[in-house]
Amino acid sequence: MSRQLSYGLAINEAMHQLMERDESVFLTGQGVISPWYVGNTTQGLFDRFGPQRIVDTPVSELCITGAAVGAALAGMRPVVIHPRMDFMLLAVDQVVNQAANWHYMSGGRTKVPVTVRGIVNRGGEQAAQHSQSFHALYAHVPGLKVVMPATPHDAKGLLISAVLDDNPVVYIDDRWLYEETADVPEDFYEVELGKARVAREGKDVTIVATSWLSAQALIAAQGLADEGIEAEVIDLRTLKPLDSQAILESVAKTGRLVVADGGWRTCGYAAEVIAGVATEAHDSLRAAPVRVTLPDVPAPMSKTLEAVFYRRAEHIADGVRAVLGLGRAGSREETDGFAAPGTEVSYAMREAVK
Amino acid sequence: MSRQLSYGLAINEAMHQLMERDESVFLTGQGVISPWYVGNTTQGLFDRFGPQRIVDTPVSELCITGAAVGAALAGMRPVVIHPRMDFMLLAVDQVVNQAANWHYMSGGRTKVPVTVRGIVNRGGEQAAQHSQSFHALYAHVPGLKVVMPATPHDAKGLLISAVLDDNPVVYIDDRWLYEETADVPEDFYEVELGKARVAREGKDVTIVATSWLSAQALIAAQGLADEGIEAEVIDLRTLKPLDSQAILESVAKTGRLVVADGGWRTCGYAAEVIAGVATEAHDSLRAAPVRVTLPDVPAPMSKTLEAVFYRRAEHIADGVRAVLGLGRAGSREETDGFAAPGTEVSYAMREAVK
Amino acid sequence: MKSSVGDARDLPEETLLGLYRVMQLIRRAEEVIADLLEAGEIKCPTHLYIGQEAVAAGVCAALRADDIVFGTHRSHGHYLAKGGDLDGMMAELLGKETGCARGRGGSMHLVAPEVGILGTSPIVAGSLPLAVGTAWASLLRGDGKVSAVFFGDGAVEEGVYHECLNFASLKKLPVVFVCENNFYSSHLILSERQPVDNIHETAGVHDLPGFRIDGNDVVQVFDTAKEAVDRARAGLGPTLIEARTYRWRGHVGPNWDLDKDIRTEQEVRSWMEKDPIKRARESLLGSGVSETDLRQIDYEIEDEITRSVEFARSSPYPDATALADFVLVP
Amino acid sequence: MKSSVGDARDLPEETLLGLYRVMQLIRRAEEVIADLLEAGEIKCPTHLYIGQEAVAAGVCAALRADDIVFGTHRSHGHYLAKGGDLDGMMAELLGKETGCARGRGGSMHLVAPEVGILGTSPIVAGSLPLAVGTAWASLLRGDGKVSAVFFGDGAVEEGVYHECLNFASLKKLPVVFVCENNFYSSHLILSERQPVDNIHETAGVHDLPGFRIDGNDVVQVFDTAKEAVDRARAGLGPTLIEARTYRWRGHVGPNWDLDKDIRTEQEVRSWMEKDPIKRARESLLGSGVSETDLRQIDYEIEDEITRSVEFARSSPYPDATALADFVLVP
Ligand SMILES: Cc1ncc(C[n+]2csc(CCOP(=O)(O)OP(=O)(O)O)c2C)c(N)n1
Ligand SMILES: Cc1ncc(C[n+]2csc(CCOP(=O)(O)OP(=O)(O)O)c2C)c(N)n1
Ligand SMILES: [Mg+2]
Ligand SMILES: [Mg+2]
Repeated sequence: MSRQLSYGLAINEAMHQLMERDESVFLTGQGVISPWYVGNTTQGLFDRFGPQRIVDTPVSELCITGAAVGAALAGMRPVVIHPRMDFMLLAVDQVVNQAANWHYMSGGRTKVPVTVRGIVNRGGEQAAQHSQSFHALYAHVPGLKVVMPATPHDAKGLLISAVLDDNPVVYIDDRWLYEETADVPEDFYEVELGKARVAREGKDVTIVATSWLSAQALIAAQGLADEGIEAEVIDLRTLKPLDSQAILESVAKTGRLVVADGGWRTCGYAAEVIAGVATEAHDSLRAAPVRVTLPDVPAPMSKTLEAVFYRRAEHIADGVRAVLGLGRAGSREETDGFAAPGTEVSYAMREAVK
Repeated sequence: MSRQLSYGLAINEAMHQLMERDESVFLTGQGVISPWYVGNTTQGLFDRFGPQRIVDTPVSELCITGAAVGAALAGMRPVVIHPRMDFMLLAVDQVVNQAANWHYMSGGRTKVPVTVRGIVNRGGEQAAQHSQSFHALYAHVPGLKVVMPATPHDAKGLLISAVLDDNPVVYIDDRWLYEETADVPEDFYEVELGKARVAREGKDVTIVATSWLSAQALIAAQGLADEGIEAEVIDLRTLKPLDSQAILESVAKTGRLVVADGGWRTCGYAAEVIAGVATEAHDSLRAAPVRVTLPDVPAPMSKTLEAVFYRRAEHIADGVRAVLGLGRAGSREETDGFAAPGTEVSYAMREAVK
Repeated sequence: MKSSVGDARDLPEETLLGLYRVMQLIRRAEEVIADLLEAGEIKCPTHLYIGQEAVAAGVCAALRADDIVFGTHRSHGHYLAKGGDLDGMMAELLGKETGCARGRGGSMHLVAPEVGILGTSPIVAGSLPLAVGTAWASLLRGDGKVSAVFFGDGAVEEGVYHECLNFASLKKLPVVFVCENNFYSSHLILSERQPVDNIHETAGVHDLPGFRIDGNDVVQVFDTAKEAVDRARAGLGPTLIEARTYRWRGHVGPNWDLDKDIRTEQEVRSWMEKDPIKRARESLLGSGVSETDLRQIDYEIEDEITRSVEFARSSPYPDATALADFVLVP
Repeated sequence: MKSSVGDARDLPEETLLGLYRVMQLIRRAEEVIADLLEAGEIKCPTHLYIGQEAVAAGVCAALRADDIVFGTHRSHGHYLAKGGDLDGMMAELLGKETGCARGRGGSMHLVAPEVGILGTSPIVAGSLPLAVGTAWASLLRGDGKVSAVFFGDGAVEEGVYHECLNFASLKKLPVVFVCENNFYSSHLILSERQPVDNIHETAGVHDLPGFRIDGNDVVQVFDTAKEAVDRARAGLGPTLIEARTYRWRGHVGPNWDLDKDIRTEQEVRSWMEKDPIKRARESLLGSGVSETDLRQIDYEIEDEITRSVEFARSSPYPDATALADFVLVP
């Protein structure tokens, strides 16, 4: 268990091991033989498995994704990569209308074991069309599973589980995590879909986080420990099906909830977690939960705007202080994002309850 | 004010009045000259305004929607119809990547006054690919406004406001409402975007509802009144920007919240409303809020399955009883939808808090 | 347009008889379905194929039992021609648990994996990529299967159509693209949607063969499909077939769309004169098959249909408690 | 391929001088941008156009000031050729408030409505429908404007490309589709993505004229574009131009993509020999323009660029408190 591997190479190792074990696995999508398009996550695959099983493609997201769905219907286990989730919108019909529904609307007589891998690639002044994360969209759709690994260990194990699962799985990895390095077993292992990970135990507050913000939540929790606050950090790993039990157990203990998610605020994944807890465990909540999300603003370009757009450990820590009633004035605004035109939730809501 | 008009014809009248007043308005999309495709909502337009301004199209959602966006960039005010929201998924790139972002990423130097009208057309054993409502998807995206009129009055007024607004607006109407008939002023009027409507006042519980379920909520409220329960019904009308003030004021009064929305449960619009109230008005809530939504299941075909799939007045009434602690055993499960594979929120959550 | 092979000169008599049988089954089943629609017994959106039977019959006769087929919103014909079970289809249209999709899909989602029908979808052009994908799977596995996908003249207006032709051609995938050009997409005639009537020519720019054929001539359809299927199976890649035909009934439901200022009665009549079944029947009679033999076939078909309707009617509806079955594979 | 008009026989000298000036401005501005990228002063994803200058210059010279242009991720050339302000572009690349998109867009989102540049988008093929839409607006208003949209050889693989050609042709919209075929989409050469190298032929199936031209011959580009623009303005509908050219630098950033086993140095060198600017320069010298005159132009360009970099550097960044400006029009 002491082998260290980066997140990017953990994805890569999962692909190598899947493909060597199972002839029905193949890899397609734009950039699978590119030196830069998908980081190091596909390195060595083409040389090892050849042009039949590692298929770079024309710029035709809808056809290629649908073809992967079709191949899955025929019994293969394709993995189709979208080097940015932004481009994957062109394939949304095949994911949402077709892949998600096919098993249901055939009365269970067909199945679609496809893995659609969408990469979140943002920051670096890439601006509005090269920064987006649409995990909430896919989590909304019945018939899909959605995973977002936060660690090298889970990047490997969840990819293996996704490919071996008989359902369409949207696997979302984040370029900001590619260099994260940690213990990754060398063997072929699965991480169960639908099981969250308690990344840190604590009694004062529950931080539920997704993907890169799970790592940031741990950093926040360490800092908060110095202030005497013991935060429990739950890294969701799977967004759908959601491990609500893990969340509720934790909230039952702490009574306080902060949800940190890298998507936009309105109708984002954080809303789902808070709504779930509010409807199912209202009585456990000792204070208003807080969401730490992107503001409802397209990704900006300039670094001065990026600096205030993305959420990090400090915003999570502010959120925790706020939920514990320790916030300085204004901290709540920050952690909640703010009311961009188009939401105005937080300001207006605060006004109204004054 | 005593002229009666159906919802479908109210939409139609809005188009007539917009087009006669403003040369920059034109109408496109599949079915705009069809006798059946879009109900009666486009009748008479072709004869009156001709083939230049009423343009039926090839089956090319992405190009046509993008062309409407382009025409808007050039200063027109196009309305582009998608006769089903299911098909509109093929155009999601132009709505989400392009229309929503263009104003922002040009630093405000361009604007996109396009109206994208998506019709919800479900029931009648149409099954999974001809039944979906993706309003939560669009509400998630900054740069878009989203409206869902529930009455003939608002169907007309919101369409006029949408077309006159300088932003891209997703206008979603529901075929189940087309025959609803009520007072519709004959003059040209707007309904302000971002303002909810208190459809009924009440002190015991707040029902926040969207579109067709707003009408159902009123029916439920009438029935509940006989049981001595006075429900306040808020018809959201605009989903984005959300009129959170209206919601919070009502919840501050009633302390109890039921949200009824015709989308799926997980990451649906109901989650946003509940999360907003939970984070901003936790202390006003005297009981766990309840969401009345579709279960996380694709739309089925057979009538026996449709009968238990869609939510109606009775489910809202059950939700109200539950939030008031009057629920018979099991009613909660029904109003909450239930944990379909892929969510398992409610069961698991209930387990965990036992 | 390929030279006509409307006379069955190269075709064994059994084959043409088989084609006749399939076409007649489709026609009669759909006429009964039209009645059930009018009676309100069938409620789901139902798109009738009457008039186009030769395309499904001809193409599917050129396929092996284990070859794969995808269809559209208008796929009763494809389902039956590929060997889908009539009972399962009738029950599906009535929304019964015994339906081919267990009452979850209806007319627009017919499925019969046991005979290679992996499904049909009413998202226009939505199943083209799926067929490209099953063909891709066949290439990877070397299983020798061919995939065929049926679609309409409207589907070529979806960009994904070209994406599919490009990719299939690039990778030489064993897939046959069958465009049934019935000149209408819903209420719109072709000329209101495409600048020229040249669908078969779209193949050329993607470097695959494209044939324009008389879709009401079942033998020509069969011959062309055979050539395409052989090519695909031999590893030579995809083929496009544009079969020109006509749907007699309206776009959806049992009506004729004659009251709606969309098309003329004269146009409908002229196509009814080109009835593919009548032509096959005449050809068979001409080649010595007796009227009695054909009547026998017709009689069997009536019987089969009657029994299927009975089966469908007497089958149970899905149990409401099973709503969430099949959302995910457990 | 159209017959070469590489000699400027029909072109007034001022026009060719103007084309030279624009190409040289693009070239030198981008070389400076490459330096700024290497120095880390520009951080946003930046796709250099060096080698393709003749296409932007030739097409935009055929357009009126109020005609409309859309571009891609690789649009510095389009922006400058259409008359976009250099200061605004440099400042945008540095993420400054004075940038043409106020530091909200960066290199991939150049915009200059005052000269008809309604925007550029790095969603491959994403701006094609937009140009179809602005052309549609022109048709409806009768404003006589023509829209031109630049895109790469990768964009024709997006289905929406065909949707756009079909619709523009059907409605005879005043739009010019300019495909800059530089033979690569990111790391993939054309032959790995398309079965044949025949982009100009895709026009034919949609019933519009398609020209294949030497994209490194600015006069040929100008002539062809002029013909297309005239056609469009006369109400005769769209034209497709496939301009064959080459980008010298790598797909993104200042490098050459030579270390990456994607293309050979020899290939790059052979295209550098076909340098469009050198060709224009030689043609001008041959027609009697003096070396001194050209040097004077070059000098002015250097000066303009130096001042723009200075302007960009000394400009302020957007204020962090303004993050949510421009999400919605108030
Ligand atoms: C993506 C999509 N857009 C629009 C529709 C609406 N629609 C249903 S059937 C149909 C006509 C399609 O015409 P064609 O492909 O020629 O098939 P036909 O009905 O003639 O068999 C249309 C446009 C749809 N189902 N899917
Ligand atoms: C929809 C979409 N898919 C994929 C990409 C990734 N991508 C960025 S540039 C590019 C290459 C496009 O090639 P081409 O159109 O030939 O333009 P060039 O870069 O050669 O100018 C690709 C595939 C994208 N930006 N958008
Ligand atoms: Mg048709
Ligand atoms: Mg290129």
